[in-house]
Amino acid sequence: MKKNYLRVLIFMTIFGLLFAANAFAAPPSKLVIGHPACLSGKYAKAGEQAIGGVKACIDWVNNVYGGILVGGKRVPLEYKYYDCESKKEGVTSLIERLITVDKVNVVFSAYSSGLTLAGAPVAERYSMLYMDHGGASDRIFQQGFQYIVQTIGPGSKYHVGTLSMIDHFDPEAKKVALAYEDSEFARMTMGGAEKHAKKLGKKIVFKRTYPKGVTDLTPLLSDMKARKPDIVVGGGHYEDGQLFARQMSDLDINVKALSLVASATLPAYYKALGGGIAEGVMGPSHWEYGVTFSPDGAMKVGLDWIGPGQDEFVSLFKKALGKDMIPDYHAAEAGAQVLAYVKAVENIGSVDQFKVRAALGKLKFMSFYGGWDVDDTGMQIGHSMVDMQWQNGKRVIVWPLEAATGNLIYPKPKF
Amino acid sequence: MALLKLENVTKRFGGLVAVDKVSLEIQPGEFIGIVGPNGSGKTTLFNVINGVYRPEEGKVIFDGKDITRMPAFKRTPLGLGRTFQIPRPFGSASVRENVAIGAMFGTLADKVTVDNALEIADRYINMVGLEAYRDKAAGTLTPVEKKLMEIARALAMRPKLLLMDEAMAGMNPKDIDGMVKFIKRIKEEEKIAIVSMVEHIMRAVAGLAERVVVMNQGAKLVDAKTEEALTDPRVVEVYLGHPADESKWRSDVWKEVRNKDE
Amino acid sequence: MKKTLPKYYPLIPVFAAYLIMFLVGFSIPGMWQMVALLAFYCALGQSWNIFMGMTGYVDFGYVTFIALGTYGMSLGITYLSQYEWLGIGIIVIGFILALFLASLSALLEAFIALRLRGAYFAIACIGINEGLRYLIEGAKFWGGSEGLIFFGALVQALGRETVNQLTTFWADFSVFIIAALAAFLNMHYMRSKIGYALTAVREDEDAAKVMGINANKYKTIAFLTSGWLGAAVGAMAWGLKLGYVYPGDVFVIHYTVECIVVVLLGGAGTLLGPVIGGLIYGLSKYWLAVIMPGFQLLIFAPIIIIIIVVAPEGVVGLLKSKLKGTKLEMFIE
Amino acid sequence: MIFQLLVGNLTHGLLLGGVYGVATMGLSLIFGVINVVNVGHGQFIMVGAFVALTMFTALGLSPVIAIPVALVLGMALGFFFFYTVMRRLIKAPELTSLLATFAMGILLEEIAKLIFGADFRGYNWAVGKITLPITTIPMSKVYAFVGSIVIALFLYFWFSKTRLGTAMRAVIEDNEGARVCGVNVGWIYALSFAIGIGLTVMSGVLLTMFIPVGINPYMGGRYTLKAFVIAVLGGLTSPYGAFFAGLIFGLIENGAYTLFAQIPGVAPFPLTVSLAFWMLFFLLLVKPTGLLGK
Repeated sequence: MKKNYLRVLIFMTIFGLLFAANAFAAPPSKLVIGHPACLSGKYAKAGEQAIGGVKACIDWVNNVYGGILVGGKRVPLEYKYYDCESKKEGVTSLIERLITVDKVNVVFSAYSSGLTLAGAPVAERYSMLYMDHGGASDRIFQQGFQYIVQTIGPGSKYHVGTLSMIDHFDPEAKKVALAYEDSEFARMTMGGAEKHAKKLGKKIVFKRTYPKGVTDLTPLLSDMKARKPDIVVGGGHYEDGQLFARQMSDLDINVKALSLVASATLPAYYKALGGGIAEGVMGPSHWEYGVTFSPDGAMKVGLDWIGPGQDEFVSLFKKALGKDMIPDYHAAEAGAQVLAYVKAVENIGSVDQFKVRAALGKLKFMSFYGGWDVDDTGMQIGHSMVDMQWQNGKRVIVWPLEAATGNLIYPKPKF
Repeated sequence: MALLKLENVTKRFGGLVAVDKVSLEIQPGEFIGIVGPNGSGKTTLFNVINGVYRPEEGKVIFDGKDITRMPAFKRTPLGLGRTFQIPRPFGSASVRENVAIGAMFGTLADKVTVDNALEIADRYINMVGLEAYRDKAAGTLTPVEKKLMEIARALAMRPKLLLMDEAMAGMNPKDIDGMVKFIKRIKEEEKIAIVSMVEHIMRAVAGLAERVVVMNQGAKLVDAKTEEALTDPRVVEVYLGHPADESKWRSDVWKEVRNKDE
Repeated sequence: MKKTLPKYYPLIPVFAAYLIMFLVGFSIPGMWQMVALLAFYCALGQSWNIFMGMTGYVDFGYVTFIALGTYGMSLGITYLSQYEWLGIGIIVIGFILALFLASLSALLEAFIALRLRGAYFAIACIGINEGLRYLIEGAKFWGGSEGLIFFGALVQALGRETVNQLTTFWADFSVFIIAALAAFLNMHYMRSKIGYALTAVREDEDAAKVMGINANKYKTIAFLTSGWLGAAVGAMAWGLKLGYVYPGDVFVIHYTVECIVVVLLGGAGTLLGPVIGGLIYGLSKYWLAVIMPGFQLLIFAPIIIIIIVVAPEGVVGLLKSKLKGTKLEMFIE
Repeated sequence: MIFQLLVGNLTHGLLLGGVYGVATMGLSLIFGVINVVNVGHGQFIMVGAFVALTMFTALGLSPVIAIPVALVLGMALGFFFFYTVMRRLIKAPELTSLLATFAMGILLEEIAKLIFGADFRGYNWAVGKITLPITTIPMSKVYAFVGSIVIALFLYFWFSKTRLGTAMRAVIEDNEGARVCGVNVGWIYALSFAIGIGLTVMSGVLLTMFIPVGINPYMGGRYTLKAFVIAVLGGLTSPYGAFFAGLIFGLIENGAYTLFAQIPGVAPFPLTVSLAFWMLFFLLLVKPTGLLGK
């Protein structure tokens, strides 16, 4: 009994103060997005992109769109972010600060599945809407979290389109090799790819993972070479993707198609490897510069449209970071997440966490990022991926056909 | 019954025989001097007695117990205390803590609490006259003070047998005299057997020891009453050269001491 | 002039610091996770320091204990949450499992420590840490590289409300308890024969053996204690609090370095040191993350170097020499 | 087929091993002379990688030219860190030196991030490939290996034939003795630290000749751990030992994968890494003087 009393006391103190602040406040004069971002540490690269994407879309909402319509008036969005150093201790304490001190209205997760999971219990505890733009693991949504909503597509989908595409162009390419990084995200991708490949009647001739931070893939790739695959799908992060293609070239492993997650879609990839190696390499992506989603397209499929067009987003992104950098899909996901929040709040005219979460559950819309829709657990199901291929130093979208900006080069040119 | 009994103890290092079939008996309360030139196997013998080394052959029997294969730390509580030729204080700890460590893990290990040990330590610190340095870090003492502290630490173990390794090396004649008196006093007050090992300072041994064991090249050369041993011709031959020329070997000692101090 | 320092006085400032931290976190909204972060660093520093301060060994693989503690808790919850009648007992079992795994690893490390010293010991411990991590990933036990995600299982077993409180209050609260316990044990050891014995061993192991000190026994005691406390922190602050574990996220040498930074900032081998160090480190880390996101490490690295060069004895070391001879001396250890 | 695979992988392993060897010699030299484990070792390798990258991409110079440049830059860094930090830590407990070198590593990482950004970069030094019946080997790897051998031989002669080299070896063997024999130990400390760092930075160039991609400020950490394993295999204080241990490690790393891959139900890659660390652990226990030690 005494224990219960103490519990009540704790609740009273923490929640009482919070609740008091919320209940008696006038209609909000601004809405704040909180973000324990990864500015340093191992996810610094993706973190910078995400911040740029969020800033770009907030800029658009405030200055082009005119603010969020809530309680009968338009209020601006604000962005509050800290650096979690890509570490789990940082995430928990910073999220609490964002919720209680900065009184944010929504928390964006940190990059990666692990850090997203680390923050989830705190967000749940404060019944705070927690939007995930960087944790692609399906398992996050099997834990019964009530306030989490995903924008990034689940990891299992990444290579599904790729395999369908190759099957479409060359049904005779049967032998598939899977070689992924041993990370939560890449394993999800591998699982999805394996399932889909079997469904398409392909033969898995090679299936291996390699640890994070690997410096030499030669033994794995030699083994793979011996199995003579037609199609190679794999990857996981940035540097291993570069290493993968480089060492395939070193070992003269020529295949009909090579698709790598994460790294292959980035401009740095082509720069690092050079045309001789990167040419023809493909990568699945949530979003790529060149994807043409438009208000007209949205109307055709019967979805609402919100947000900047693609070129507008890119210029806002450059402005936000003050660098001449092309945004990648990390930026697009984070930006689209801002738009989803705006849409959900406007749909119900309230900022109440629970109601907004419910509204997000029902929300379906389209933006420069593409479709957006989540299932009951909060997992993203409305977004489909595109596949890009390096052609003469340019990223060309080759799949799905309706979004394609060029033709697939198949088979891939020899190294 | 003998307190310590060595039976044909042999210790080899590779091909070198450091201790060669030494047998020795020490009675409770006896004072024995072990003398011998550098490299005659004295320190090795000490190390065999208190367990730093295991002998290849022979037996070490202490207080009726065969301790030949027993690790060093188990021998100490049985009543074996020891000081080192070059003092080995626990430098960062205070003098008081150093001596208390002796009390804590000596023969009284099972009975003494930390507080008791500190009290015992105070008593022996007073006995060796280091009261003024009680709370000073042991590492900061002078060499002579360190020697005294080591003796206090060894006494605080309440040993039945105290092995003193070159207790007087590095001291000036005045300090040596003081030390001789002091050791005599210990022997009477504490009623323990003492084995003192010296390389040169015969006079000191002569004044203290009842019996002298002279070692040479690892083997026991002479084991006799002090008077007899010092005049034994074999001893004179291997060790002293001229028994009367004490002043000469004294000056040799000083040279060595100065080298060490520098 | 007999001056016996009252034995446990130095614990007073330590406990006072923890109490203040706790009260601040408890009563000021929004501060709880921050003080939890501070307590985490203090507890780690304190636990690591028992090991290092008393034996002089630098355990660079200390994070192994924290990681194994996390795994103990995670395994307990993952595999036992299906037995409803166990209720909150799964956490107790998880905790015991954490201590058990840590004991195994502590005994292994103690075994090395009896043979290796200095850098060799440090590297061997890194070897165990990395070896274990990749063994879990390679041999695919304990969930392999997929780790264990058990927040859902916990919710199912204990209900949402209880889990909310467990993960965001009780897990952190227990870190406070562990930190205080670590301080008490450290003090207790320092003032008991264990402390004297380990001082002797640290200064001159061979001489200590001749003094009758069973060096191996006392080292093992210190290792086990330090390992248990580390595992307890891991079980609570990483296991229960976060609800998931990946091998690549817990067997991270960087956390050992954080322990070292905390201890060295405060003063190695002292009782109050880890608390002061943990506060300085945690607070500055937190505020730098808030004020200048992205530049913490660039600021931290030179500061660490300067401290090592200028004041290797840490804050408490400086404080001790400042207070020498005053009445406050007896409170600082 | 397995045999062919094994031989092919061992060939690659041998080539990589040479580079690993040079990448570890600096660590061993520093530990041998000033008894400090350089925990920031990998970050110095990273510096070398950036030297090669910058020279290739900005100036169009081949990495072969970057090798001496990296050596000079590394030695300068070494002298700088020695006289500002390490000099004061030589007699300090290892706790402080471990942390100091770690902090140096972080500092280098963050400075590199400021200058180059966090992008993963690479360069493409295309000098052809040779195709053997068992495997294909790019010439850049062969050059890196030859470069390693040359550096190792050069060091060997330097240690055994020159006055300074002999003095340095004397300090490794017996610090006090060397001091008594009139060796200026303070200068030897500084010089060995500088050469150690110089070698390490230089090995960064060789490594990029081998693997010219994935260059970024945080790439160093993983090489630190590898270097530890190799240094222990080589006996920790011996630079030659480290070189041969590097060769052995390269062979084991590549060979073990091929063998583990035959076991069903396990992940061979992490097991290979794991094996390396357990090897380190047992070797330290059983034979701390290293595989080639006395």
